[in-house]
Amino acid sequence: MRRVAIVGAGLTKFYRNAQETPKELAYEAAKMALESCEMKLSDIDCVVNGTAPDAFDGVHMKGEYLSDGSGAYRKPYMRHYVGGGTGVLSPIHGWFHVASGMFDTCLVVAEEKMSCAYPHPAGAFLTIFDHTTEQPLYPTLIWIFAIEMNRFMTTWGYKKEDIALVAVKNKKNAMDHPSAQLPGEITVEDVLNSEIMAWPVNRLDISPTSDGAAAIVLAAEHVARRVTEKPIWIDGVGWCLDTAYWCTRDLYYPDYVEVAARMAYKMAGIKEPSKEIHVAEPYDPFTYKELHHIEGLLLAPRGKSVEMLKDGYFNRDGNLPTCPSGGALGVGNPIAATGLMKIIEIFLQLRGEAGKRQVPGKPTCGLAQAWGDLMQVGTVVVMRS
Amino acid sequence: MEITDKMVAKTATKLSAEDIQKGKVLSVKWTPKLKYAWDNGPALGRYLAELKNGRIIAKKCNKCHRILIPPRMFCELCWVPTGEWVYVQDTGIVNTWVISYVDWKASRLDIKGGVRPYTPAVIEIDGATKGMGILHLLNEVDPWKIYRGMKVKAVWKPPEERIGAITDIKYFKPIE
Amino acid sequence: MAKRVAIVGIGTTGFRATTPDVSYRELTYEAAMKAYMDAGIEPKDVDSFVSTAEDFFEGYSIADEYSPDQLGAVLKPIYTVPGDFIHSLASAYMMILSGIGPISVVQGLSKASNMLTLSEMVTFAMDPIYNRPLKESPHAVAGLEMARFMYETGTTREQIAKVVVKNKRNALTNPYAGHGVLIDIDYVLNSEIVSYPLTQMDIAPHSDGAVVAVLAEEETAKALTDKPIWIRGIGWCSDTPGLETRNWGEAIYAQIAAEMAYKMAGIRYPRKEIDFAEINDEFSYKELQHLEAMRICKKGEAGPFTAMGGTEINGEFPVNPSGGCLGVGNLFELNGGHKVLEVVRQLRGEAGKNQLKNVTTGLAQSWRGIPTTTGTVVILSN
Amino acid sequence: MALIERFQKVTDVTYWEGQIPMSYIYTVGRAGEKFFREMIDGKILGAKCNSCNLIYVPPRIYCERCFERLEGHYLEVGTKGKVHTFTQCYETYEGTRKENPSIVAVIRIDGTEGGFVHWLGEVEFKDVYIGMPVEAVFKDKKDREGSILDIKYFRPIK
Repeated sequence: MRRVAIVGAGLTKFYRNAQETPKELAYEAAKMALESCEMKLSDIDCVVNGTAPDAFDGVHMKGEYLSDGSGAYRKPYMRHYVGGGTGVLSPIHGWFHVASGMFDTCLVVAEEKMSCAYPHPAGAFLTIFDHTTEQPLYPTLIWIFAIEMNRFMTTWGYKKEDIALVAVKNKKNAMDHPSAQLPGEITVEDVLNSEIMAWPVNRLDISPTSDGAAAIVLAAEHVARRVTEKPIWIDGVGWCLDTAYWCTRDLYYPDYVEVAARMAYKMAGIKEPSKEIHVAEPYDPFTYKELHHIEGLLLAPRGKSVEMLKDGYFNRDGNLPTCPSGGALGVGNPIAATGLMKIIEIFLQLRGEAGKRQVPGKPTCGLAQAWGDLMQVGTVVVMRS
Repeated sequence: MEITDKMVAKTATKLSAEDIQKGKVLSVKWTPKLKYAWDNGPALGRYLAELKNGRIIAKKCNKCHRILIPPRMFCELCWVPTGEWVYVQDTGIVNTWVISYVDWKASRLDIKGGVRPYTPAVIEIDGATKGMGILHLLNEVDPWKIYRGMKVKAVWKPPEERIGAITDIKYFKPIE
Repeated sequence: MAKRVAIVGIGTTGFRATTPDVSYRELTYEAAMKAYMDAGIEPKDVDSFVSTAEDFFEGYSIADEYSPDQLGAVLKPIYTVPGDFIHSLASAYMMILSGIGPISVVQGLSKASNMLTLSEMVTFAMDPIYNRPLKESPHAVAGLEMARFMYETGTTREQIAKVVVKNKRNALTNPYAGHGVLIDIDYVLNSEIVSYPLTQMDIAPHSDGAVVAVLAEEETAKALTDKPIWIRGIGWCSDTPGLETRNWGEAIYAQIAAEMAYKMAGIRYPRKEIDFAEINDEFSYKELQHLEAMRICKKGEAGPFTAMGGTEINGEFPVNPSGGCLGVGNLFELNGGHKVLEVVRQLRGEAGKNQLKNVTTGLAQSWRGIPTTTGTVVILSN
Repeated sequence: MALIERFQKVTDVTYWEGQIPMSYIYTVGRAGEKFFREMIDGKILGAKCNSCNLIYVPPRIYCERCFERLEGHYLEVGTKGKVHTFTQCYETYEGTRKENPSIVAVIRIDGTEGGFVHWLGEVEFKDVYIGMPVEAVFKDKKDREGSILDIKYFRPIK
């Protein structure tokens, strides 16, 4: 197994409605990633693409459609997905390409253009449910989030006003992110008073639907050392899927995240994650999800994450900053691109290039995580400078 | 700092929904017809047929002894073919639930106009192994008075209206 | 490359136009059970899984959700490649080489019969701005490509029809194939024109089925089986997706993918060093176009070579002894899976009446169908 | 076999019908916006990549081969080209049989690597050949709306 580094990154702005076609969004991110490490398309050996359901962009076999914008012209090119976990699976999939010795460089592109879908992008989530036993009830994605949030709250006695702090923290962090779609200074009351979507989920508990793309360049060690002085190493990867029979699982705890995290920690040689990880980007499509995931990642004891949140433990200047980027809640959530945005945030934090968002203390080990499908996917990447 | 600086550059163009819908920028419309008939197979086929009869059927794994609902031809955990069919009750308890003010298209329900919020729940079915639940709707209950562990019972459509579908159960309602 | 990887088990349901008695779950479960038995393993022994699925072929958004259960992959590393089965095979191959673990499983499925609006779904893959508004059938794209291929190579309509006759006949003696039949060239030439010069018989009808393959790293492979089928070379490539700028006469994607696989396998003269091939023939002319792209035939040679019987089961270079997509059925993202299955059966000497003599190296190639320019190649040896 | 039981009677076999009920509106993008605005004026735009020395029609913001940015390199390419390949299609996109088959062609716009997949008109199918010079026929200006269908078809140059 060869050591693989992230050497370049690119990210478009995230908007509710972007004018660019999905191909153009992918190009903007990919081009920026190449320029950031002064590489040309001809320096790239292979391309991987992460993008979630075709029902957003509205093109069947969306990976094929996106290939030229992703820089795949006449190159080995492969798409992968695991729903919302796709963005963090993307560097994992790219990592195989390089770690296996098959390729020296890999361009990883993630894109989502959700605004194409009408009457609302949320409609595309109807068809993630079992077509025979669940879809006839016309479920929506918010239902399963609310169902899970309710179970999470009931188990630990968490309160909505405490969980709302996640939105306050992330939207504030996003004010320093140039790509952010929904940054802002809000209060817990704003979250609680925002309209109810599906109790216990209010409007401000939810990340927006977005258009956007992200890209990174991966390189084998000998190439990485040549192109940059600050390679960021992918030292641990983990991913897994739980059963699709989601109603048979106890939703209070994300086993799928823990299994994925343990796999990544083992590979990275991490024994005490809460001490060894300096900065984390857990997936936060909904407020409670960040806490749910922090517990699953073993970064907080079960049932203790809210207390730690209230103590400022996860703030940008806290003991373990989480979502210093602003996360999906603040920066926006073009599904696959969000996961890769989180990878890019850790990349910048470990390089000390996160500008106003830089967490103090010169972090050297960070983690990004995403989640998806019917509350069943965990994808985790551990990175070191 | 270079990458962060570049992100400030124009990489995408912000539009409003009106810009698109009112033609300020050009666009193309398309409504695909994406229709399917999915083979039920023996497990779901029997499940739906029994729903038409007003009964809920599950299947047992002879290895872990779980009684599985919805029924399946194999146990996804033991990974062996499942054994006998088991009728379970049309009652259960609420595991977790939602009070939804939106429908699947994210359109808001007219709550002020008197529309009752949707109250979907995971319902653990009596007779199946504890923790085995299905997604269904609750009704005939004040949405704000639903609680974990609440006992509920299926309200069936009249036999002549049943077609062999999960919606042959209209919803679940509380029982005392 | 330090480690070698082999296919140590493979299972299938076979391929039929419809499979009304089982759901997609049971279809995969059956193929997986056979594959695990073939490899002598249980799912708990598997280190990683890859499934192959495209949303609108399955009728789900993010179809990967429904992949772990029927493979025994719950809470295991698994993800989905919306590509060809051979893409997934390459992923599994790379996972093994990356040290994720010595055993990896690849799954592919076709429930094509469950798609009621198939033509519309394929149209939905076209560019929404420049192509779709014309509302032309995806088969027009095949017609355009076939016409240009014939123009550039001088291949005749009769030579192309011979592909159909050969493949559908081969399928008759393949128990897994769903569309075998004895017809002659005239029958093909006189069948209804769909998009000139493409006729109804030039188009592979679709089939349902599943294939699951078990891959293992060298040491494990040798412990598990005395008939490992080694992956010697693998390649995949996407040309431009745009209809406006693509090369309409040649299959560049197949050429680049094959050269990548040849390089890995150390093959310089494919026609000599490879014994037979299973090649994508979703449309009859595609078999010839792909043969030429992969240097098995020179440009313009594939047609006459086929007409002379060079690609028959007893020919100089047998192509699609299984019956190909034309005889087995178009399986969409599973097409590569069927090709790999057939190459493995041949190399193990398990191909029954269609068994080729003294074969040691075979090539499986696939293409992702209209409107794509994406292809995959894998070279296997016993 | 893999299942302990299977359907024993064909009358027990059932299926469940459903659909993916979505609609879409696609913005034509940055390059498309320029292209179609010019098309309303009866002009066809391409984009030139100077490093690869080729012209894309329709124009793109990027060269897919070298990733150079092509915005700022848009140019008019005229409305004439040649038939690169052609077909006569008897099937609708819904998979049903057409009453009147259409002639569909790939038209390479002269001097470019690109062009159109579009219809041929004012010509009999038997008279079409690869290499045939053709030109774009636009809809009446008042009917143009910035779509690929603003070109009615291509016709042979007499």
